[in-house]
Amino acid sequence: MALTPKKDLTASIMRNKIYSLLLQDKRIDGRRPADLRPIKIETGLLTKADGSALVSMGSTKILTGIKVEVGAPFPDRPDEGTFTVNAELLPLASASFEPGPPDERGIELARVVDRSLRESGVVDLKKLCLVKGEKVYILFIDIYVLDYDGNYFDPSLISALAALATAKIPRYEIVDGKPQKTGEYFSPELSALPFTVMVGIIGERFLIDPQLEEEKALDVSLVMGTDEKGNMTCVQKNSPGQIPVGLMDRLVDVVAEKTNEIRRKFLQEIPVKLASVS
Amino acid sequence: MALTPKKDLTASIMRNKIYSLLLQDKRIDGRRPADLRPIKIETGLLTKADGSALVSMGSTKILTGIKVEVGAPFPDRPDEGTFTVNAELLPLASASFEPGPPDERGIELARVVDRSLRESGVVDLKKLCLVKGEKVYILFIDIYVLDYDGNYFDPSLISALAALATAKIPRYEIVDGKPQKTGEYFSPELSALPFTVMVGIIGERFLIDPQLEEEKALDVSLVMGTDEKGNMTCVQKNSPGQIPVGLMDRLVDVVAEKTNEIRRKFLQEIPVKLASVS
Amino acid sequence: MALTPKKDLTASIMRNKIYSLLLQDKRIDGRRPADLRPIKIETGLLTKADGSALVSMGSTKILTGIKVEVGAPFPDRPDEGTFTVNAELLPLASASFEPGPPDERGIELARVVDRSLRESGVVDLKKLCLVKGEKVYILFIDIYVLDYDGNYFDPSLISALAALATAKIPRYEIVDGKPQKTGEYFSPELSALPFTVMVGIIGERFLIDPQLEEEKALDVSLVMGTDEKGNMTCVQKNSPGQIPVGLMDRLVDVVAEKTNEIRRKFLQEIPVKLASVS
Amino acid sequence: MLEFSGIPRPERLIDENGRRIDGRRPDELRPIKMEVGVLDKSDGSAYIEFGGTKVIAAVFGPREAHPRHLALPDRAILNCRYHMTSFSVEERKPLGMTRREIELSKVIREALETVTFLEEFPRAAIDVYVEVIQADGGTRTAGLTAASLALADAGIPMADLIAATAVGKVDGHLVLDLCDLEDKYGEADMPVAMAPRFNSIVMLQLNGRMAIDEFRRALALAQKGINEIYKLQREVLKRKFSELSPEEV
Amino acid sequence: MLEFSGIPRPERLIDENGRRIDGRRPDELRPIKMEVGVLDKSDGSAYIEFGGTKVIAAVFGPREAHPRHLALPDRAILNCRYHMTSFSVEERKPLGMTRREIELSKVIREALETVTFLEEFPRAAIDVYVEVIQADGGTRTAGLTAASLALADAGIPMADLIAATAVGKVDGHLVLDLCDLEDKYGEADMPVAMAPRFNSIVMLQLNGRMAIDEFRRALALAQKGINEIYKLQREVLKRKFSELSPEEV
Amino acid sequence: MLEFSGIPRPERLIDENGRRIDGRRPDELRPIKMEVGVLDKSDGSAYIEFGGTKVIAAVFGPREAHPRHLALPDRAILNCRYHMTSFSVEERKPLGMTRREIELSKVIREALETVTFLEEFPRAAIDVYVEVIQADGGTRTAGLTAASLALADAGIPMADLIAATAVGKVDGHLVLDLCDLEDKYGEADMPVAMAPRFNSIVMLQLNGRMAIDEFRRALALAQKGINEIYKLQREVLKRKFSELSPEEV
Repeated sequence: MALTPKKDLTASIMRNKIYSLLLQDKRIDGRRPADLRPIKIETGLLTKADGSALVSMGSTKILTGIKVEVGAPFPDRPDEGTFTVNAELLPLASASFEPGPPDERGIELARVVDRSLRESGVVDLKKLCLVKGEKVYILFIDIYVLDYDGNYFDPSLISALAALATAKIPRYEIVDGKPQKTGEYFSPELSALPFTVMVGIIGERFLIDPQLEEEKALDVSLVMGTDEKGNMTCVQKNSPGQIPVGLMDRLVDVVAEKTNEIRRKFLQEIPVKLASVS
Repeated sequence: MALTPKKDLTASIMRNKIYSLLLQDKRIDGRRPADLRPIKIETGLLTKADGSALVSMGSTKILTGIKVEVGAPFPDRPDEGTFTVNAELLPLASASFEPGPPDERGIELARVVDRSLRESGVVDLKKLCLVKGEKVYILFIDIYVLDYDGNYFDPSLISALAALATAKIPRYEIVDGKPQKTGEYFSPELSALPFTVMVGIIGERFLIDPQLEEEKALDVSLVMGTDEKGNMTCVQKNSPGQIPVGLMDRLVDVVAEKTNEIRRKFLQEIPVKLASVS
Repeated sequence: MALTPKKDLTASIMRNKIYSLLLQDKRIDGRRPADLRPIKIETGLLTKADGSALVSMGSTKILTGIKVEVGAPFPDRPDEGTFTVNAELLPLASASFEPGPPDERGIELARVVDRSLRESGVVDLKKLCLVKGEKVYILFIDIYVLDYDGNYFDPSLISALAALATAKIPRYEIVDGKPQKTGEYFSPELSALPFTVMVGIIGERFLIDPQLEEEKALDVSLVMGTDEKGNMTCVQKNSPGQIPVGLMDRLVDVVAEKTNEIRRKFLQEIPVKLASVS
Repeated sequence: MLEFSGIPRPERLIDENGRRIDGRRPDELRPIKMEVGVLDKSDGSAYIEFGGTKVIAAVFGPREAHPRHLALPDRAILNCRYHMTSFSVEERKPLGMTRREIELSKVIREALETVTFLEEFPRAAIDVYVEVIQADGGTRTAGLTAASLALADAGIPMADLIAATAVGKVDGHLVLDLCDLEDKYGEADMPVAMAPRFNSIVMLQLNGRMAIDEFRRALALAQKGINEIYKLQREVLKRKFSELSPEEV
Repeated sequence: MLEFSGIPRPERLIDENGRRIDGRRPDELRPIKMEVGVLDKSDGSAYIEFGGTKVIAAVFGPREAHPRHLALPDRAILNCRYHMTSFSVEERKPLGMTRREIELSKVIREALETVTFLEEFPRAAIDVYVEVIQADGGTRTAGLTAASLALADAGIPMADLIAATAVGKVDGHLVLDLCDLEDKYGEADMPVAMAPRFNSIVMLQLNGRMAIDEFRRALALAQKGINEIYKLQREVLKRKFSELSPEEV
Repeated sequence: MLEFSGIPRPERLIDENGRRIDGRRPDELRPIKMEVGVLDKSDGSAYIEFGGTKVIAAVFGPREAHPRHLALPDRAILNCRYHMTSFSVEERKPLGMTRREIELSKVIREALETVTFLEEFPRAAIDVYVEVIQADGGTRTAGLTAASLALADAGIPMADLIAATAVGKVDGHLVLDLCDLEDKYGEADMPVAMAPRFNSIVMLQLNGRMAIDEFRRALALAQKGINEIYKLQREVLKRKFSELSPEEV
C-alpha cells in the first residue's frame, strides 16, 4: 500500500512564504495567482508512433505517443473502437519517482486523463469500428512524464489531445477476413476539447498550475476541467487537505476562464477539425 | 519464501495454562476439549453473487461467494464443468494478515477446501456441461476470512458448501452457437457432504476447533474431515510439530463424531437435496 | 534494478595471487591459462523431458531439459517452428543465487545461449513446421544451473546442444484439423555446432573457463564463441572492467582453438548428424 | 464500470412524477444501515449499507510501523486499502488490486488523513481496510463513511467524522446517492465527502460531465445528503458509547 | 495433477495376482537410490530416486539471516523452497512458483523445523532447497527425505532424520509408494513423513478419500515403508562419514 | 527483434556503388545530434539522436543510497535502467521491463562503472536512467553515449567519456552504425563501446555471425566511428561549460 509522502521542513517554510506572496497577489516565480506557465506544444516528432506530442508547461515536460492496433471490441459495445490511457512517471523526471510499475500517482494521472477524454466524448469511438463485433481500432495512448516541475495533470491532457488530433492512423480494410493496411492514413476527428487546470490552495487563497516548489507546500490541491461548451469534465481532489466549500464557486469560474486560455493556445498550434468549437 | 511465524512468550505461558486445563478436561473459554464453538450459517445475503454464505464459528467469520461463468472445459475432461477455490485472508480479519496476494496460509486454506470438495465429489461436474468439449459452467468459489479468531478451515468449508447448496445459477442455452441466459436458475445438487474439524495437540492431549489464543499455543495441529458415509475426505497437518502416531486412532473417532455434529447443524439450516445423506 | 555485486577483500588478495601465477603461466588449481576444466556430458537421463543433458565443467553443473509443444507460429514466419531459451540460477547452486524470478544474470545467460543457437542457425526451424501458418513445433529449452563453481556460460550452451541433439520429439500429424501424436519420434538435425569459451582478464594477462574463486577476482571477463566453420557466433562482455583493445586479436585465436577442443569432445560423446562438421 | 454487462438501459431513469427507478425522489438517500464494532479482532470496525451497497471497514492501530524505516518521527503513517470481493460486482472481479482500487485507496486515504490526529502517534502506523462486499453504486463514499466510523470505533482521535455520498445527473436531472443503474446509464456521477464541522470538502471526484451551474447545485445537493449521513453516524456512535458500562468508557 | 494428460487409464491397476502396474506387491517400495554430498557449492546436499522420481536437495547455513529484520533472537529461521523443473512433469510446468509448490514448501518446512535444533543458531538462517528433476509420484516425500539427508550432510544438528513415503488406495487396494499412474488413477494418495525415533508424524496430507478403517491401515503401511527408507538413510550417512579421514570428521 | 513486422526486406541493402539503403558509405555514421542539460529536474541529462534513434539519459546523485542496506562503505552504488517507451518500436512494446531491457541495463551499467570514480562517494548512490524515445537501430550504444554525457553533465568525476556505436555485416559488407533495417535484415550486429583515452573496450556484444577476420576488421571500424562520436561528445561538453559564467563553473 502506498503512503502519502512526508512533508519536509522546507515545505512548511515555503508555505508561509508563498502564502505571504499570495496575500499580495504574487508568486515565487513572478506569476500572479491565476497565471499559467508558458505552454509549448510540439507534434509529429516521432515516426514510429502513430501520433505523438511533446508538451511543456514551464519546466514540466510530457511526451505522449499513440500506437494503434486492430483487435476485437468489447462485447457490450460491438460497434465501437477502444482506447486505453497509461501514464508513467519516469524516474528520469524526478528524484521522487521510482522505477517499476506505475504507483498510485501514475495510476491516478492515467485515470484522470482517461476520464476527461472518455466522459467528454473526445473521440467518436463508432468511427473506429472496422467490422461490427469483430474488428475495431484500438488506440494505446501512453503518457510519459519526462521532467517533473509540478502539475503533470494539465500538460498530460494537452499532450494526449495533441497526439490524438495530429495522429496519422493507418487505415485498414478487411481482405479475406483479415485486416490489411490500405496504405492510407486518417486522423481521428475530435468531438470535444476538454482541458484541466490544477488548483492549489493555501489558507483561503488559491493559485493555479503550481510549479514543484509550490506544489509541495500547498495545503490541498485539486484538478478541474471544462470543455468548450462550459461543461465540467473533470474534478479530482488529488491530495490530502480540506477545501473550504465556500471557495468552490470562485474556483469554478477561474478554471473555466483558464481552460479557455489553454484551448485558444491549443487551437493556435493544432489544426483541429472540431465542428462545435467556436 | 515464507517463514513459520515466531511464537511469542505469551504463547508459551498460555500453552502451560491450556495444558493444565486440558488435564481437567477444561478449556480457557469454558468449552470441553471436544466441543465445537457455536456455528451460525447465513445464506443468500448477496444478490450479485450467484451463491453466498456467511458462516461464523465462534468469532471467526467467513464469507464465501460464488460467481458462475460459461467457458471452455479442460481438454482432458470435455464433458465436465469446472470449479476453482480461492481464499483470501483479508487484512481486516487479523493484525497478522498482510494485504497482497495470498501467502502460503491462504493458498493452503484454498487447496484444503478444494481437495475436500473435489475428492469427495461434492459437485457432479458432468451436470455442469453445456456443450461437450466446448461450453461448460465454471464456478469460482471465493472464500474471504473476515474475522480470524482461530481455525479458519472448518467454517470455510462450511461456507463453501452452504454457498454451493443455495446457489442460484443462471441457466444458459446455446443460441446460434453462443451461450445465452434462459432466465431460469438452478442449484447444484450436492453428492456428498464432507466437513472438517481442526484438531490441536498439546503434549498427549488434544482439543478441537481452537480459538486464536489456543491456536497460537498448540504444539501441533491438523485438520481432518469425513463425509456422511464415514470416509476420510481430508487430512492436513498444518503446522510444525510432531503428532504421536498412537494418538491418531482416537483423533479419527472424534473427528468422525464431530463432523457428524456439524453435518446435522448444516442440514438443519440448509435444504440439501442429497440422496445419500441419512 | 540490479546492482553489480560487491567485491570483497578476499577477491582483491586472490587477484594478486592469480596474477602472480599467471605471470608464470600457472593457475590456482594447477591448470595453465588456456586450459579448460574436465567436461562431462550425460544425456537421456530423464524420461518426461523430450530431451535432456547434464553437463559438468569442473564442479559447475548444468541440467537442460527440452519440452516440445505444438502451437501457432509467429505471424511473420509462418513456416517455421520456434524455440525459447530460459535459464534459472537455482538457489541450490550457490549461496549467491536467490529464489525468485530470473535476475539479470539468469536473463543474460538465457539470452547469450539463445543468440548462439539462433544466430548460428543450429536448428533448421523450417523443419519444425507442421502446417504452414497454423501449427508448428515449439521447443522450450530450459537451463538450470545446479552447482555454480564459475563460468555457467560454456557448459550451459553445451548442455543445450546436447539436449537438442539427443532429443526424441514426438512426431505429430494433423487429424481432422487437430494435431495428434503418431507414436513416432524424431531428433532435430543440427546445422551448426557453436561453442563458447569464457575468458577472464587480469592486467594484460588472461585465463579461460574461470572457476568461481578466479571469476570473483577477475578485472573483467567476456564470453566468445565460434562455430565449426570458424565464424564468431557469440561475443558478450559480461562484467564491469576494461578490455584492452590490443588483447582482442590474441583472445580470438585462443577462443577458436578452445571451442574446437570442446567440439571434438562433444562429437565424441554425442552422435550428431551434421553434414558440414569435419 | 465493470458492473451491469447484462442489464439493458431502462427507457426512462426518471418517470413523469420525477421519481427515480427505485421510487426515490431526486434528493432522497437510499435506506441506510450502519453498525460499529462488527468485527472482533480489529481495533475498530463498521458495517454500512447504502441500499444494495454493502461495505465493511476495519482499523488496526496505532501500532508499530512496519517495516520500521517507514515510521515518521513526528506523526503516524496512515495506510489504506479499498478492495472489492470478487463477487461484489456483476462480472467477477479478478483477484488482486485493479487500477481503480488503487486510485480509490489513495483518495480515501487522503480524505481520512485530513481529519485524523496523526501527530499524536509519532512512529506509529494506523491501517484502514475497506472491503466492498457488494457494489450497487457509491462504494467509495460508503467505504469512506464506514472507515471514518471504524476509526472512531478504534478510539483514534479525529477532528471530525467524514460523511460521504454521490450526486449525479440522470436523464438531465440532478439526483442524490446514485444506485448502480443510475451510475451506469446516467450522465455524471460525482462522489463527495465532507468534514461537516469544518464545512470543507475532503474527497471530490467527477465521472461524467455536467454544466458549471449544475455542478454548483450538485455540490449543494451532496451537502444535504452528507448532513443526513453525518447525523446517523453520530447517533450510531452515541448509541455505542452509551451502551458501554461506565468502567469501559 | 498436472501430469499424464496423455496416458490413458490402464484397465486394471492391480492384476489378478495382486501385482501392481509396475510389478510390485502392494507393500513394496520402488527401487531407491540415495546419495549425499552430490553438490560442491552448498553446505549439504542429497540426491534421491524413488523409482522414476528424481529429486535433489541442498542446504545453506547456518548463515546470517537476510534481510536482517527477519532474524530471531532465540533461534535460526528455516527457509524452504520446493520447486519443480519445467520438464519434470508431463505438461511443461510454467516458470515461477505454482500454488501447489507454495503449499508443499510449507508442509516440508514445517516437517523439517520439527526435528532441527534451530535454537542452537540464534539470529541465523538455514535455507533448504528441494528441486524436483523428474516427477513420477511421491515428489514431496522424496524431497523431504532428501532435505533431511542434506541437513545431516551439512552438519546441522537434528533430533532425528525424517523419512517419508506415500500410501494410497488403488482399485480398492491399499498400496505403498504410489507411482504417478497410481496417483492419477487411484482413489487416494496420502503422503506421510515420520521422525521414527519419536514414533511421530511430521507431515501428513490426504488427496482423495478412503474409509476410516483403511486410513488406519494405510498409516501402518506407511510406517513400514518409512522404516525401510529410514534404514537406507542411516546407511548412506554412515558410509559417508566413515569415508572421511579422521581429520575431516 | 520486435521492430519491422511490417517492412519487407529490400532487394539489396548495399547498391552497386557500395552505398547503403539510406545513401551512406559503409564507414559513415548517421547524422548525430547531441545536447546536454535537456532536463531541469535531474542532476545531469543528455539527449542524443543517431539518425532516427532518439534517446534521453538522466542522472541523479550522488545521493543517499536507498534502501540503506544497499549502501557500500567504500564506494557509491550505480543503478542503471535502460527502458523503451511503448511507442518507440514498430510493434507496441508492452509496459514493464522486457528481458532484453534487463540485459541491456546490465551491460550499460557495467560499462559506466568502468569509468566512474565511484570510490569518491562512499555510501552514496548514483542513478542513471536511459529512455529510448524512438528505436531505429543502435539504441543501446546511443543510450550509453548519452548516459556518459549525462554523468559528465551531473559533474560526476569520470576517468573518461564512453563513446559507442554498432558495426555489422550487411549483404556481406562490414558497415558502421546500423540502422534498424540493416540490423533486422543484415547478418550481424555488434555493439561496441570504448573508453578512448584508455584504448579499451567497455561494452561488447554480438548478435549474428561473422568470420573471425571480419570480427577483427569490424572492431577497427567501430573504433573509427567511436573516435568521431567521442570528439562530438567533448565538443558538446566544452560548449556547455564555456557557456557557463565564471561564477557558475
